[in-house]
Amino acid sequence: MLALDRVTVEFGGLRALDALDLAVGPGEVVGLIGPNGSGKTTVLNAIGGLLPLSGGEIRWREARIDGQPPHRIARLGIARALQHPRPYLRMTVAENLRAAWSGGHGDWREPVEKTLALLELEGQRDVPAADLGLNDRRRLNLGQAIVRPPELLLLDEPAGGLAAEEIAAMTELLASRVLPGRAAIVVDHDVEMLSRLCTRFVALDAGRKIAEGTPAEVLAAPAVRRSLFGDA
Amino acid sequence: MTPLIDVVQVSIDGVMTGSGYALLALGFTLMFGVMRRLNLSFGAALMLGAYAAGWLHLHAGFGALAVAATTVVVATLAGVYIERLCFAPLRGRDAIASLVSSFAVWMQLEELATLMLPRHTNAFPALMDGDPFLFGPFHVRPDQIVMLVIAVALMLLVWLTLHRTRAGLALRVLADQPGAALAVGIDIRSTALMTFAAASALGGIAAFLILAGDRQVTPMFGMWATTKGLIAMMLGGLGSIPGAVVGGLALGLIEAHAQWRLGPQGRDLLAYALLFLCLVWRPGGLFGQTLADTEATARARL
Amino acid sequence: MLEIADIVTGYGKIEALKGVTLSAAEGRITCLLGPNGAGKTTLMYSIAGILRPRRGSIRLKGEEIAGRAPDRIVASGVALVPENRLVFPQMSVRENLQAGAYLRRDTAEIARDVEKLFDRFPRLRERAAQQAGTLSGGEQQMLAVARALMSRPRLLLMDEPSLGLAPLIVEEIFRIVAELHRDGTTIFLVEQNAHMALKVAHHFYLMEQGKVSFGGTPGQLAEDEVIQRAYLGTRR
Amino acid sequence: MSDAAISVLTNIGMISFVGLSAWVLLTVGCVSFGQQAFFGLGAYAAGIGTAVWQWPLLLALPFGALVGALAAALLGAMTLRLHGLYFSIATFAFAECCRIGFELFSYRTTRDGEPIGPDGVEGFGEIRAVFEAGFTATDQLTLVWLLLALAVSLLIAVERTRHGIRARMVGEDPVAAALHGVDVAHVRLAAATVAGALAGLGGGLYAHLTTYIEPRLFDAMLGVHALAYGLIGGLGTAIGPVLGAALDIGLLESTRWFSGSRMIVFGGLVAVLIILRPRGLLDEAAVRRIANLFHARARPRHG
Repeated sequence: MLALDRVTVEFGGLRALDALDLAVGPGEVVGLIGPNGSGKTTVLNAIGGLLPLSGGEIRWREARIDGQPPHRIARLGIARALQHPRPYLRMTVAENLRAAWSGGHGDWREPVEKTLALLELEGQRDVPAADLGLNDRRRLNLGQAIVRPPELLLLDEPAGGLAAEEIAAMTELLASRVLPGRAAIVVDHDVEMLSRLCTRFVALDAGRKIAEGTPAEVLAAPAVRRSLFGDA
Repeated sequence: MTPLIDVVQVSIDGVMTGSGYALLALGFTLMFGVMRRLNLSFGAALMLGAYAAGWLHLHAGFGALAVAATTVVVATLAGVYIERLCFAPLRGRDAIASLVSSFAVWMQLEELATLMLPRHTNAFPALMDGDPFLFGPFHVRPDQIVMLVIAVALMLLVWLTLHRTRAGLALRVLADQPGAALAVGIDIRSTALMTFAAASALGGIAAFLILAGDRQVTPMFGMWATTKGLIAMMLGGLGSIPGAVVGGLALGLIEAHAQWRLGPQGRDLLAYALLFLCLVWRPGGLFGQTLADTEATARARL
Repeated sequence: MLEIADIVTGYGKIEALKGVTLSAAEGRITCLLGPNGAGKTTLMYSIAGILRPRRGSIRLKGEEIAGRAPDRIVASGVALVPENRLVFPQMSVRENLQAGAYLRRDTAEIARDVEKLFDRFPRLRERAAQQAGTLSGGEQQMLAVARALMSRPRLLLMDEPSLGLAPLIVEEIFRIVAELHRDGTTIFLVEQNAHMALKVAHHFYLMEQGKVSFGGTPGQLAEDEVIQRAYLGTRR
Repeated sequence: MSDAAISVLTNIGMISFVGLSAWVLLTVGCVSFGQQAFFGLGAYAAGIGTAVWQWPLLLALPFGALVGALAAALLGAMTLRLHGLYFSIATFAFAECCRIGFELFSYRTTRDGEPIGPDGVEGFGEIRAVFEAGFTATDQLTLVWLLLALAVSLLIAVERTRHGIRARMVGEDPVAAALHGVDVAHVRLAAATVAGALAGLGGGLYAHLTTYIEPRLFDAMLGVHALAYGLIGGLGTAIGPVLGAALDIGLLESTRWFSGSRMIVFGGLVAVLIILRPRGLLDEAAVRRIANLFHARARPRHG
């Protein structure tokens, strides 16, 4: 469904991604792991069209999408939730969801209500997003990505900065309600959460793929342990 | 005179004017380098200084030197006021907020100046009188030479201050990597204030030299100084010291030739058109860098 | 040397540190381990005064420094080697070192310290006149450490010195950390690389979601268990 | 109403158009210092329409708006992708080019034995279509405020549609908006075009109600005022810039309280409001509170 073929991204001399190959099939949930600065977020930025590639290509359902502006890619059904939730702070929770329903084209009421219910944000419907705490912002951020059900979901640290019980709730929500039947790439440092969500892991280091396989395989790989924890 | 002689004479005049533009651009670029923000009130601060000096010239008979000192002191105070009102409280907010705020303060300073001297043209003391020097077929006014010499001396002084003093180090460090500047113990508040004061003092000297050459000051001066400094800086590159000098001289030359061929309106039109094209095609100018980061890269693709 | 009690730091409505308490003993290497996003850098910025804690206390040799401006904190003897190094890219290596001594006024001593650091880091001497932005990642990390040392700190804060560096370079950086300790520098180190950090640390803490979840000596917990708890989770 | 009051109100109405124009761009996150250019272009175009080409007013006013819209679309296509600071300075440079262009623009013909048409720095007088049509001062006031009310209500109506939501998305966070499928460049260009049309329409009114225009009316000061009206009055609703204009022209310019120091007060007001109330008096939160007040009255609570 999605295929990255030798994708290279450079920022001012620094090679953030180096000839990366990555494929995501229908219904497959891929976890991207790697140390800080290894290029995980860059992968999502490149797919989402926020960064230009300096080499390689990205294909979605056999058609090339690299070089397309972000809004086109979004309209293909590829939804991106950013690492740092940035809701529209001057809008309420419900307005934020309506906005993410591509500005309210078509009948937005039903999907907005469904998403509010799914995220248990009904009580905060009319609260301005600026007044939300981190847990609610993370939920709203996720809600904005799924209010118009995407075919491919790109999640960047969906539980970043949350407390243990909030992470558990988020993991449960993703595992039981959001991810089933949908292709996704999830980036997180929380390997435990990723192991529950993902069918396959890809480990990055310095922009290169150093391992790929089931979560257990990848976590046991010496190269991965070395890059993540400095194992000798 | 043959056309070639005209071309050279016009170019000489252009360089002389350009040295004044370079000083204005230098002031702008110092402030931009440290704050990553534009101070549109810069010209108005200089105008207030010139008007205060002009008032003392008119009512207290201040001579050229006292007028120069007054211009510099009042311009510096105005610069400090601008920093405190438009920049210090808005640190951490979008750069545009300070831009708009400084434009609003421009109105204040300009009106304050015209309350002091309500007439449209006001006398300003000449730096010196005397016949033009002749170099073969070319002539140069003595005050123009003084301006050029002072301008070059000030540029050297700025360079030395930046590279040889502690205050200069603070300024360069802050311009280079604001994040780490805090880690080595730079106090942003006082460095920013100091930069604004220094830039305004520098601008005050430039304003005095330019107005002493014109022997008059009008309410147009604030706008004039802001736009000339801005255009010269944009031509040379935001935040670049050599860029400011080259941009100022280039603008002086271009304007002198445009005025000669196209008249005063043609000159101004060309200057603004140049600024516009500069921004649309090469926002970083000749020497500067464009404002760029991941977020900016993303925005450019929308 | 450093005693932190119950500090809370946040951005807007969001709290990144939810009451952190820890300490770093004089002449020792103390490490803070934890995954990305746990709040390690926020803690470093709070100690250095770049972020202002909402409450809690940070004492340096008994002296309260929480809430002071960053330049006052550098003046009281704390130097930060920031995450991502953040050298001054357009300035030369030598100028970077001089910038590190910004708050000092003893010019002759500063020149002597620059020479001493060049002796310690010969690679920096070779590149003394080169623009810092053109150095390799490892060289930039050395420069950032040397720059911090130029303020003659009582306490050196290092924020993920191994970030983005090749394994051999990481080893070199940790060799430097061990040397600095031998010279008597007190070091508080934030790391993701648990293996290297545990090799040099005398005392370490684990941080998760803005809170310290464990504190002890490297012998108290096997490395695998540290990794399990810090990165792989304990919530199975 | 006294003649003076009518004249002040008419003036507020006309100048509100250029404030509204800057406001439209502010809502999509673009700070333009150059909307006075489109006000000027509209004024010249509509003035030429009636005075030189002898068009009826009802054709000339839309023509002014059209010229403003086209010029704004052209400028927008060139500048809207620039980084914020660069965009602001570029619009300023463009507007100054236009002002000097007006100084150089001469288009004179003879009508009833008298020369008529723009004459460079001398300006453009005798734009008398409104007077020849027999409009009284009250009629003029009504015309201006009817058109203004129409424009403001249209903008308020659009706010609730998907176009309005998209504009707000782009204004708040263009990157997030693009990730939610909004074509940011398209939204901004549309906003710039609408803004140009509003300024052009206001300019046409201004030319006809004052009968005389000259290049220096359309200088940077008008642009800054236009921008400031939205920032003072509030970015949360299209009524904001009208409120801003009313405060400035109605309170500062037309009363004697601040005579001689109007700009000092106004400039200070803007600078202080930017610090204390970044989105003006009628910001989104204020608008929401007012709306809730009305809702509460219209629908008494159950139980």
